[in-house]
Amino acid sequence: MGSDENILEMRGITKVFPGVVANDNVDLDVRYGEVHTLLGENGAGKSTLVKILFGLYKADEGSILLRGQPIAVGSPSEAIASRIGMIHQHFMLVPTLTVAENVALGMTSSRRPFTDLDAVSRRVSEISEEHGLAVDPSVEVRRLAVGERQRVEIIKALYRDAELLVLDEPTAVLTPGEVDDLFVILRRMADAGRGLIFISHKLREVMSLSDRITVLRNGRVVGGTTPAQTSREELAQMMVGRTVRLTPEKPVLDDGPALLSVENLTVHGDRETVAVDDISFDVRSGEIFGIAGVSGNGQRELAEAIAGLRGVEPGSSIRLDGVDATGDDTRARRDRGLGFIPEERMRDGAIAEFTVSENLVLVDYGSDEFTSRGMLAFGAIGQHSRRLVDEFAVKTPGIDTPTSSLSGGNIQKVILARELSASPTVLLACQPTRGVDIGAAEYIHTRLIEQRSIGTATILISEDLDEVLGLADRIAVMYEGEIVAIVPAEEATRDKVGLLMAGVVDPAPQTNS
Amino acid sequence: GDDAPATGSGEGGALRVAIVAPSASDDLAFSQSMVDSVNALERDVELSVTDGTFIVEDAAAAIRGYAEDGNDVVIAHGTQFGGSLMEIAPDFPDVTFVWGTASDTQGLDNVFAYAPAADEGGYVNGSIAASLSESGVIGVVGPIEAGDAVAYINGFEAGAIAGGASEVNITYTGSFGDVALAAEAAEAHLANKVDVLTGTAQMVVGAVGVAADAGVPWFGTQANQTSLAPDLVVASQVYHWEVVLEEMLTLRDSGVLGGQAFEINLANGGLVIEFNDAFELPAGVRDAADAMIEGITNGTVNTGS
Amino acid sequence: MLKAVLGALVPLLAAVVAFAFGAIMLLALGANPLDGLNAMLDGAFGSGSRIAATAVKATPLILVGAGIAIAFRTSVINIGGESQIIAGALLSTVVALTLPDLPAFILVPLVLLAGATGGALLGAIPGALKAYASVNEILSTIMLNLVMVQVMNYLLRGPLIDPFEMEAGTRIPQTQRLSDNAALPTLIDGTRLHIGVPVAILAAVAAYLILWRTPTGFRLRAVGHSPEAARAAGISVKRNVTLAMALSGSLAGTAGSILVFGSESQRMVTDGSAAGFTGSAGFNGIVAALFGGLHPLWTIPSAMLFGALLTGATQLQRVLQVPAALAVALNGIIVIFVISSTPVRGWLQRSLADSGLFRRSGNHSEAD
Amino acid sequence: MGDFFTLSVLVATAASAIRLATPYLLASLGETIGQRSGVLNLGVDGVMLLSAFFSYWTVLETGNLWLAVLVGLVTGLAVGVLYGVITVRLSATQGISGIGIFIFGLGLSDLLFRRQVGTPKPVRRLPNVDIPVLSDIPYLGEALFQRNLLTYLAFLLVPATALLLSRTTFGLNIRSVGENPQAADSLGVSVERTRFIAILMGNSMAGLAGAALVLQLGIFQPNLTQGLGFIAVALVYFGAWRPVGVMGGALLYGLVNATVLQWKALGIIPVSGSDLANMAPAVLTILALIVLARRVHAPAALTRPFTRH
Ligand SMILES: Nc1ncnc2c1ncn2[C@@H]1O[C@H](COP(=O)(O)OP(=O)(O)OP(=O)(O)O)[C@@H](O)[C@H]1O
Ligand SMILES: Nc1ncnc2c1ncn2[C@@H]1O[C@H](COP(=O)(O)OP(=O)(O)OP(=O)(O)O)[C@@H](O)[C@H]1O
Ligand SMILES: [Mg+2]
Ligand SMILES: [Mg+2]
Repeated sequence: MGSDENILEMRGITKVFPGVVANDNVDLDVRYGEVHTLLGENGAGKSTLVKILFGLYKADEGSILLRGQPIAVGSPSEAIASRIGMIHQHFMLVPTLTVAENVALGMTSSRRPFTDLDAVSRRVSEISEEHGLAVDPSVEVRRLAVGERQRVEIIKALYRDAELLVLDEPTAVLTPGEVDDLFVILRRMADAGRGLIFISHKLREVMSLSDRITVLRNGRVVGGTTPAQTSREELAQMMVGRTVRLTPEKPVLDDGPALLSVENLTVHGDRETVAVDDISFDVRSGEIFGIAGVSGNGQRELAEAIAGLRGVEPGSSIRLDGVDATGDDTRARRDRGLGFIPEERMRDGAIAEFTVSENLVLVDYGSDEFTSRGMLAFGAIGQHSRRLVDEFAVKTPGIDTPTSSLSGGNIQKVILARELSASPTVLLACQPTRGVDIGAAEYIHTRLIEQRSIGTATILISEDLDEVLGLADRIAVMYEGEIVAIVPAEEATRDKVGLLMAGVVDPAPQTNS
Repeated sequence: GDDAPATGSGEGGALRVAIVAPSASDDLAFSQSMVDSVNALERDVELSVTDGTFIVEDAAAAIRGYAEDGNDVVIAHGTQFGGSLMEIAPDFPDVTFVWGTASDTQGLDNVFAYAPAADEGGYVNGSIAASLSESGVIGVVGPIEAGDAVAYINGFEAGAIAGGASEVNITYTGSFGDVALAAEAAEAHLANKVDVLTGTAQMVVGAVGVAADAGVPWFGTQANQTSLAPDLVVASQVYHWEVVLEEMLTLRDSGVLGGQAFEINLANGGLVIEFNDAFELPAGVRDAADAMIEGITNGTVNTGS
Repeated sequence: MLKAVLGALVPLLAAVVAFAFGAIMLLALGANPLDGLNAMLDGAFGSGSRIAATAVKATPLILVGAGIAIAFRTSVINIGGESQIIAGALLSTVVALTLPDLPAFILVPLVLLAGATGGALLGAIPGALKAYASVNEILSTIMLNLVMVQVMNYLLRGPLIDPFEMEAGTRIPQTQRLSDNAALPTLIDGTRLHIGVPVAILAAVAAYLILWRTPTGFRLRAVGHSPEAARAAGISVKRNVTLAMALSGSLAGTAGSILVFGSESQRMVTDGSAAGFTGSAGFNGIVAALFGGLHPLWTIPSAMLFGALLTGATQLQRVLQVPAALAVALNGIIVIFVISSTPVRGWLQRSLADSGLFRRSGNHSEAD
Repeated sequence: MGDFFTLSVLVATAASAIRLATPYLLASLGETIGQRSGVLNLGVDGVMLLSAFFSYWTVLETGNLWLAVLVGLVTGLAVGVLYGVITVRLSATQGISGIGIFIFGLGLSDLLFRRQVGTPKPVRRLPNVDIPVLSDIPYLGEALFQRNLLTYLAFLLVPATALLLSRTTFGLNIRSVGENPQAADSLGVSVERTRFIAILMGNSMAGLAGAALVLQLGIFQPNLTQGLGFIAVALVYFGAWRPVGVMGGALLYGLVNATVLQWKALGIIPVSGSDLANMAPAVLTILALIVLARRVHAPAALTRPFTRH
């Protein structure tokens, strides 16, 4: 638990972006030795607030006191010099540099003008060991799995001896096991007297880690509490301003025909290694087939192979609605009824510079409905877009707004709207609610269940165990490129699936649990 | 205004002459030869120059512009301008257009054509070069195989062979402008036993430098290139267009605005071999050269073209 | 309000500063700057025929610029305008040499089409190399420019040379005068304003329509903004990259045929360099396109501006007897200043906003 | 017709290749540094023209070659300041500002030459300097170790640049701002400063390239470079943003050019095939890249201005 002394006080912070008041007179204080959580919907202003603290944005109004002294943080280097560390929502790593180089970046070297990577590597190893953050300092970051990158980010902050550490959605990309490990580390750091600001959309985590919680809505502080005084349901209500159903309800359906059949699928990864190793499974109409697993175990490659974005090895077969689609490209598979929600929404799912409307027709702009005499039919496209924006409750100033100015959750809704409006027979949904606030996540879950009810075969690839457990009819667990088990929903528990994800396939304890 | 005054003389009755030239007017080569020649005219001339118009369409615009501006004589100093001139000249019947290098006026009666018998000086240069070469191998650096460059180089080759050279190695670099390439072309010659060099067009300034550093004699053409290598330029064939320009202007004075083709050559003094006195020619070589010039002048020596 | 004033004022100011530089250079050369400005304006707009000359000069820039916009919108950097112009010119020349007797109403469209085809073929090469062999297009287009100069020299000095040039021994690298049936008809007597000008404008409009009104353009822009997202949506990145370069090249190629058949000499002629034929339109077109914000329609006035600068420069040199290089330097300065002015404008607006002067109004206008 | 495969001719060809490669190499290395920091400079040719002119003018007026080299470098530096202000401070579009610099340099160098010099006048060329011992190696010594100091400098700058990029703190900063400026910024690396300095370094090297070109020739002419700077930019792509690769490209380019010239001189290439032979360097460069099929990726932030808000 924290002391009573504040390491940080932010007073009356206001920040306006064109058209948006991102922070409106926000107060926040953080004590030594506490984990202080910021909670709020997508776009509530959490990231903006901590970016101001870190010198990335300049507040329009307000003041900051660090260790009781007023400071003006003009740039990240000033923040770092004041022993503020930050782990950003989007990793701030240079993929082409090694771990050690990423850590050394911006630090003065003992061997100027040369870098001193040996010394950095040694220190990195020490920190790794001390905090249980295993990572090889000589590896290029682009070769690391997401969880490992996260560790590099933490090491970077520890290396700089940060006393006030900000973590902006650090768990969004982690597996349950990794989250547990991270929390042990974070707790230990807090206990050692550091102040931590933690941002997350996952209420289970917030409840387990936080000492205090501040909730933001529309840029304003709407309340403060502690885990002991509140519940997940109450927190959800504070954030969203209405009641939120946290566990989705889904009707019982009869088995339908297999709409997607994957047989003996073998796929190579980027480095010519086998990423997916001879996998077979069927997904039936009206079924949500969950694929759980620690990131980096072949889920991404599996999804890309199904979507036609990655070549498969000879002998593999993918059938869509009974027809062999192994040789088809993405367009042809989509024309056969495949819908695809990619994992990396900003890279693969939507085009930031395109308008909302353009993104809504990104896959069927050329259909008869949206063209007339070879030209795009803007009337029809506009009508369609407005309908989807309404139907999917996308928060946007208009359909001609550039998609980049939408919040993550709303971009995800745009993608979802696009893919569902094409009435897919098979829907491939990868990490559909990653980084999305609970309100939006609830909505996305509802839509996926609706889709299930009308007979779509859905593959849900997710690292969020709650999500998989809540939605899937059957859960396949991937480990090192293989499906180690397919567990029916009624037999699946957090522990059981968690163990499988860790590669523990021993059938004896499995049947026992 | 754009209704062009027919013919108008400049202030004080000066003749208004304009030159449109493809390279820089002080390029020590083709363009400069014409500017120098007009300046050498023994007449009161008001001269305008548009140079660096290697783009034919730009040259055409300048030619037309000068005609519109009321110049008396517009010199289109580039064979490649001919195509456009055929369109422009008929629009300005009172203006005399002078076009070269070209061997005929394409039937237009307000166009005079001019050409150098560049092979003549080439032949003289070549024969002197042969007598200076110990290896018997002589190098030539040219731009592209066209215009008076071809005439000069062919004449040079014939003269050198006639003078006893065993080989004349010719490199066309493919560019009028690439000085570095011309320099390396000269270096390539030097690596292959060449001990006398010549070249033509404005990019040879690079090759002259190479010759100078290697102590190899150089022969120039178009303009006097002695300033480029005061110790090693043996002789330059210099174009004195004024000889034929004077004739054209006299015809114009008498009301003939064009329709004739002229040639400058050693005989009419339009081509002059200018020797560099600082380069000491072995005894007899200079005399032999003078004799050859004499021979070409009176027709007893055939340059082979 | 202040914003709008700034928006117009800053680029204007930049242009004024650029011209001030030009004036200083003119003074250094001993010429009166006012005479200089006068000569340039007179040269570019002084009469109907000069305005026509300006439009004609702008024509290849419009075409190349519109093509550049298509390529750049697809995230392909086309520096190969020069080679595509040459390819278009060569192919259309061959057509006119082969079929000289076709009537004008067939031959004129045919040579323009041949130009477009030649340019498209040459554009498709670096496009396909990028798409299928990962060869960077900046490298390949720069190199192809060098290659096409030599192809042009070879053809104009060998197979395509005017037989008369061989006879006379002058061997100027040029074709014979091409069929008059292929000559672009002039629109206004006594000027050089030929049909190539409206063709270029229509092509720019077509480029605009393709980019923003057709499924093809949708695909191109999608690939340009995010190849990953385009791919995931089922749009072939490779095919569209190649297509963008082919379209871009076809416009440049059309410019090539217009340079031949809209010229007074009615033939293809060079001094052995690319610029000797193209007048560097392949590069100036990039400037025009970027100046026009990579928007095909804005490329039209932008190209006109540069056309005016180019024709004005000829007059400047003729009247004031200052080296043509002055105009070139001036062009460079204008590009530098005006392009810098856009960020200056944004920066001024931002610092005004930071100073609080702007915020209220900015907010309300957005909210209202 | 002579024989190409005699040692003396091969030595001369190699020497010629190295001479031709020197300006390319200097300019390309500079451009490599700039591009690794995320800044594309299409204005290299303009920088080279200006620095070539000022170097030339310096020798013409003072006769001092080393002063001329310095002037070339400083000219590059000065244009670098201009380019840095435009692209980094003002975040202007790099492609077009580079072309602006090119056109400006082309025009201004021409103008200054016409005004200050006029008729081309030859000046002293860079003398060749024999490297003790090494220059005595038969043939090899003559080809490689009897060159001018700027050539030696150019080749020394290859490992130096490689070292700068891979082993120094500043190189680390350059690479990071060229790949992910946000990340660099978040660690207190000034993207603006890093890019600005990279631009200054790159342009200084382009300045040296201009000086090398003109001082190897001993004469200036308008548009002396004939587009050399653009090829230098292309060679950066050829070399996959690595100094050694860039050197390979520059040498390949120089060697093919030198060989073509040598073959022309020897009559191996007939005059009629001259034009087709002239395209050899460009064709081979493209072919080499296709064959090597290097799927290297450009610095991710290349041409992207950085703003933090
Ligand atoms: N650089 C920017 N320019 C303009 N608007 C911005 C910028 N950054 C954030 N915003 C806007 O400010 C608001 C707050 O955004 P912020 O990123 O702080 O939200 P958040 O609470 O972190 O959301 P999330 O949960 O999605 O991460 C949003 O409306 C967002 O669109
Ligand atoms: N749902 C759809 N959305 C978009 N285009 C579709 C659709 N269905 C069919 N098409 C057609 O498919 C074509 C696009 O696919 P195809 O691969 O055949 O053509 P392409 O022009 O090569 O385009 P691409 O760049 O997508 O490969 C378009 O012409 C379009 O009319
Ligand atoms: Mg956030
Ligand atoms: Mg978020």
